[in-house]
Amino acid sequence: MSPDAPKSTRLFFREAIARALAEAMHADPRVVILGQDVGPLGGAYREFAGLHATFGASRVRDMPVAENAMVGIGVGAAAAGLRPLVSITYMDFVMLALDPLVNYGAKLRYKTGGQLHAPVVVKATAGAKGQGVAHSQSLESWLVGVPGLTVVAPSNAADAYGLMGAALDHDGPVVYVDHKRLFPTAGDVPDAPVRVPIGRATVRRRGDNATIATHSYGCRIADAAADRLAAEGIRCEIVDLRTLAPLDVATVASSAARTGALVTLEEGQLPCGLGAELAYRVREEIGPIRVARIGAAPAPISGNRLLEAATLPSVEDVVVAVRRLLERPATNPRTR
Amino acid sequence: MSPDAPKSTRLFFREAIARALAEAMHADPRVVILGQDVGPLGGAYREFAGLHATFGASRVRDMPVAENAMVGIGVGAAAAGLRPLVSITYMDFVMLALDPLVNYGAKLRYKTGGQLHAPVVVKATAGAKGQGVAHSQSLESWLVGVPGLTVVAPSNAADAYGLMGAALDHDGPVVYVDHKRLFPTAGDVPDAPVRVPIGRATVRRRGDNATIATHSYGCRIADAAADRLAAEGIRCEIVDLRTLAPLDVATVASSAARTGALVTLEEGQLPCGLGAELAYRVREEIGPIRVARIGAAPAPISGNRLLEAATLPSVEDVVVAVRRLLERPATNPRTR
Amino acid sequence: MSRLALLRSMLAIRAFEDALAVHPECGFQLLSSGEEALAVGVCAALTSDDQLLSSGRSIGPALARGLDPGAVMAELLGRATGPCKGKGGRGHLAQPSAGFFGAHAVVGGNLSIAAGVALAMQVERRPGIVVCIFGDGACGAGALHETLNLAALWKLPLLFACDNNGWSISTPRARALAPRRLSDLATPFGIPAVTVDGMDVLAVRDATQRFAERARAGEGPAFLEGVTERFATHSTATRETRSADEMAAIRARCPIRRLAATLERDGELDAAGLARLERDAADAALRAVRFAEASPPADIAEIARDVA
Amino acid sequence: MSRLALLRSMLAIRAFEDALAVHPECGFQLLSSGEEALAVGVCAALTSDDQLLSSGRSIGPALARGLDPGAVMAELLGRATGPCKGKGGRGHLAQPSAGFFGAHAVVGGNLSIAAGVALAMQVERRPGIVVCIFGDGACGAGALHETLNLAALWKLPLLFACDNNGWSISTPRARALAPRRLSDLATPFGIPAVTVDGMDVLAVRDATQRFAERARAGEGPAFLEGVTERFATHSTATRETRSADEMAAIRARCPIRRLAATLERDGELDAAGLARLERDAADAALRAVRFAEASPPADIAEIARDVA
Ligand SMILES: Cc1ncc(C[n+]2csc(CCOP(=O)(O)OP(=O)(O)O)c2C)c(N)n1
Ligand SMILES: Cc1ncc(C[n+]2csc(CCOP(=O)(O)OP(=O)(O)O)c2C)c(N)n1
Ligand SMILES: [Mg+2]
Ligand SMILES: [Mg+2]
Repeated sequence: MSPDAPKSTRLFFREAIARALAEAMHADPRVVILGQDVGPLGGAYREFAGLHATFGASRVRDMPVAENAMVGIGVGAAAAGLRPLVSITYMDFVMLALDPLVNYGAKLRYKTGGQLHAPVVVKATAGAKGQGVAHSQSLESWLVGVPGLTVVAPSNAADAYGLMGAALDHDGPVVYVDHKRLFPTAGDVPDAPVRVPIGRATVRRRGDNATIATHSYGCRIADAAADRLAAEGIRCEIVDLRTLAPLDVATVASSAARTGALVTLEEGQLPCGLGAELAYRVREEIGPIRVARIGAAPAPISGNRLLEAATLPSVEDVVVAVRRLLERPATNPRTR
Repeated sequence: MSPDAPKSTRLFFREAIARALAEAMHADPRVVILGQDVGPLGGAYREFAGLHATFGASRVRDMPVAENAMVGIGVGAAAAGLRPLVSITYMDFVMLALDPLVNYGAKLRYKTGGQLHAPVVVKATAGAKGQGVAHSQSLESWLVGVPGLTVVAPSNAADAYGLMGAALDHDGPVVYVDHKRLFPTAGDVPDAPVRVPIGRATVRRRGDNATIATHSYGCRIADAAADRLAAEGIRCEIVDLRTLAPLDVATVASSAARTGALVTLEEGQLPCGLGAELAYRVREEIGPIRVARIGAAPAPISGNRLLEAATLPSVEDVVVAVRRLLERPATNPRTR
Repeated sequence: MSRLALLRSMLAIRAFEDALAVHPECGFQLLSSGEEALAVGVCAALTSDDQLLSSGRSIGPALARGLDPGAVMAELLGRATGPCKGKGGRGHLAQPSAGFFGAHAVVGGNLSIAAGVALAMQVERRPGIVVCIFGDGACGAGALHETLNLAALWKLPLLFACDNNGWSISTPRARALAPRRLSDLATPFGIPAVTVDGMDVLAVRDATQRFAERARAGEGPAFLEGVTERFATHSTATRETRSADEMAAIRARCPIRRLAATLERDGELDAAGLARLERDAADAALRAVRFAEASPPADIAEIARDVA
Repeated sequence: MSRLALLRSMLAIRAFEDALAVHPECGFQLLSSGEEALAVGVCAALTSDDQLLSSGRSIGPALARGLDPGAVMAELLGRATGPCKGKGGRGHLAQPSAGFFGAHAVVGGNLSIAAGVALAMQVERRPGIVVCIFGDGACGAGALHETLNLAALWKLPLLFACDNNGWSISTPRARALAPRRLSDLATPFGIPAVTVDGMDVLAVRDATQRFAERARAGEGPAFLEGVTERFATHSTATRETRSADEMAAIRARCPIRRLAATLERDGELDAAGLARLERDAADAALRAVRFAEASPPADIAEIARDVA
């Protein structure tokens, strides 16, 4: 590392979240945390470790199992001047809180003609890791069409830090989607209090044969697939979406225009998913292009290890999809 | 009408629903209705008129404002042997009931290895008609990706009848999406107890210049647009999706293959919407094709008459989209 | 607030709604007529530090809180001069700068929001308290339970004000709600609760005052149930399900006539005085209508503003 | 059910979980150890007409209800011979044919489902009743309120059985729930409610019996709170937040040792007899493990079966 390079520290994803929160709470007394087991336990994934000890029970509040009121209170407090983060341990249970989030929070600025707005961050953990049909869902695609909602989804420790800062700065409701399998991953996080800008995707890996557009844990799957494909001489470009609403279509489109092939990868269900949306928007930008989309098999995600693995998108799925896409001539009318 | 033609009776959409329910309740004592104001009032739109008088308070149950428990009880009763219909007056409030519907009902057959299943119909009214930001949403696209859920959406009285019968017959959870603006529309409904098969779209209007794929009230918008375009010599084919999950892609694709242009029309938001899904699936089937999608403007739907009208997709929007699409050469790489 | 001021406030609501109901652009509205005493009695105990939230039946609460009737009428009739620029309407009327944090048309949906506003006040040690007015219908919703529990645990400065008009659209309270008194719902949480005659504005005011003092002193939430009557149909678009006899009995409980009678008995008002107050209220309502009518409609460009 | 049978049932659960916890494929499980008396006492009052539902902490309830331990172990270890073919696992274990309608891992999520099952029985005039076992954690959820209200209104044959082990993961009940007794939550709805020592299997059984009789007679729902102790960490993947001292005090309340002591005092059991029962339980657990181990894993083709 050159002496002028920005300094950074290797942190676990979960530590990067805790650091962003600690800094925000030091800087702004309006930042409070509401969630189940966020207090002395420090969060189901230790992503709130140390905050209760530092900031006390008034600012780091353990809550009962009451997701509707948790988010309602967070949104209401935000509208009245605080900047709360509400932690929903499993994204599945965002369902219980969609009413305050979507029917109130997302519409507040609009319906009051700008008099009120709700700078609340709802942090929800998506992804499957052995916990069964009701603790494993990735529901991002439901949220990206809600006017007034911003949705971000970091894929690594640096973005976990930088997007959390940006989400807490944002003057409207943000859903911050993390992933069970990312918490124990480590990465270099800049020591400076940098933000990852909302609304901007980034190219994680350069390649000129195919573009893989994905987010969150999908970036790690894509990277493993790209490694395998590189051994065959296929160079994949990986675009990490980072923000899902608003989507940075331009970055995906310009990569896809260059590579001529687009594979989308998400852990959620495919129908009306992010892949469908990206394919539409990219084709709208650059015209016909070969596209394949990858997501979960159309089934609930069992906690059974074998069934879960068979349901989730895999490295192999990506490898096969890229290979098949490239076997097709670019002008082939069948873009399956 | 030839003497052999099936007999039919002109009914309002709301009457067609009531007739289907009455017949099902006569035929099967397990059919019960749960909902707010479904009893003596006969439903917010009179779609349950007469049922309480005929079948009594034990089978037509007025419920408190408790959408979560309403659907939970409906799903639980279905799993235990009844065949309930649960009425959610505004689709917006399906949000409050997604947990029992999606986390339990939709997954029940799977998670129990086939031991249990939940033949429940959740009837929800979508669409905007002057009632404001939290009573106007069309959220179909959230549901179509949920494994285990069937979603139907009639556009006219005959289908309101035929799809209700099919939904009540179905051995799993069905969301039956109707629309505020359809209840007072009238149509011929066959006197015979016919079913509209789940999973099959239908061509409502023949044309060979462009395909409009839509559902529910969108069919009426599309028809008005097709009338206007016909005056200009543009003949539109209208595909009424009728079932949204599973989608009948084949019918849309074969129409679009013939016309060479596809316009999708939905009242919900565009991102990760039905239009994106249809565009993806149709292109997957038939290769590059000109597509335009139409939906609500990206804003909450105000109860204000003027703002509501400006937010909802209009006849004019469809006319313009079809015209623009046809101005483009079929091979133009920009398929916007 | 003097008893005469309470009467004026109730008359203002009644006259405002009478004018609105006959207006050609009235559209879909939920009227508060009959239930004025609940809103007026509650607001009489509030200061400018406080915030009020309501259900979609918001006209009474908004006017009782002191919002400008012209601006409210403009909002209801979709004019750009409404506090929400005509975008919110009845169901989402709001003017937080005037202490009315707002209506929310989701039944029970404003309860946890109100608790959030109260939490913000508590955390920032601001002087205000929060009142949430909700209907009996909201008492079936789980949101009430979740919010009562958290308000009690955290001793939030929050008053739950249940406007129990006995109906959720066409469903009588007894067919929707098992508790004998709705205020009993607060008891398990250790929240002080009382049921008063919601047609008696003085009883409502006094009960609110007591609870407000506790809340201001940091002693936490309270639950006030006022038993009221809805004079109109559920909404201007809903058919009436109650019989003419029932309606006559209901209208006989008029909270305005009741307070006026008390004041007449006590010699503070006579028939002429009442007529004058009624005329004043009608004039004010007319001015509100005129203001709204003279205002431009909501700007269509607003659909692209204040979205995110 | 005799007291000896109750003891055997509790021993079976304990031994089963001891065997599971040390199994290399144990994975993510929520154990019932310490809370056996609640499940066993409740199930002692049930007949084959009845249905039991539970939270995700389902092993105690499922075994107490009489499910075959081998099949349960197979389900927990992901084998095709589990009643759900290995697709449900702990959080969604079910065998309705054996009177166990099933576990549901959403906290509070099984309450309204249970009410639906009870409604089906009521509408079809079937003889059974329904019991839903849920944790103290579920008492913060609005689903409880909504379900209590409807169960009371409709007089559903439904018993709410709250297994109050004092914790929701790391959060002590007092920091999450305001009510003094959780059974108080039923009172506003007119639902009879009682709090018993959930470590006393006889007290649980007797209370359940009384409530079950009422429900069978068509007199409607009831609420039973049993105060219990969780011996293990929240899940096999969660870290312990309680001190060693606390844990020692908790383990001293063992419901099994308590009943055994009573039986010894009454001369119905001696140390040798208890040792024999323990050995029997351990053997049965071992057989369950063997059965599961000998069973094929869930069939991957199952991901395409029973979806819709
Ligand atoms: C969650 C939800 N469900 C249903 C509705 C439809 N709805 C509008 S007003 C109303 C009745 C509410 O009754 P209550 O709370 O007593 O208020 P009131 O109308 O009597 O003032 C209902 C069911 C809604 N707005 N919100
Ligand atoms: C709706 C919901 N929110 C959060 C969770 C995560 N969760 C799983 S178990 C649990 C604790 C529940 O406590 P309790 O109901 O007392 O049951 P116990 O674990 O003590 O048996 C939580 C919060 C969940 N499963 N469901
Ligand atoms: Mg009411
Ligand atoms: Mg517990």
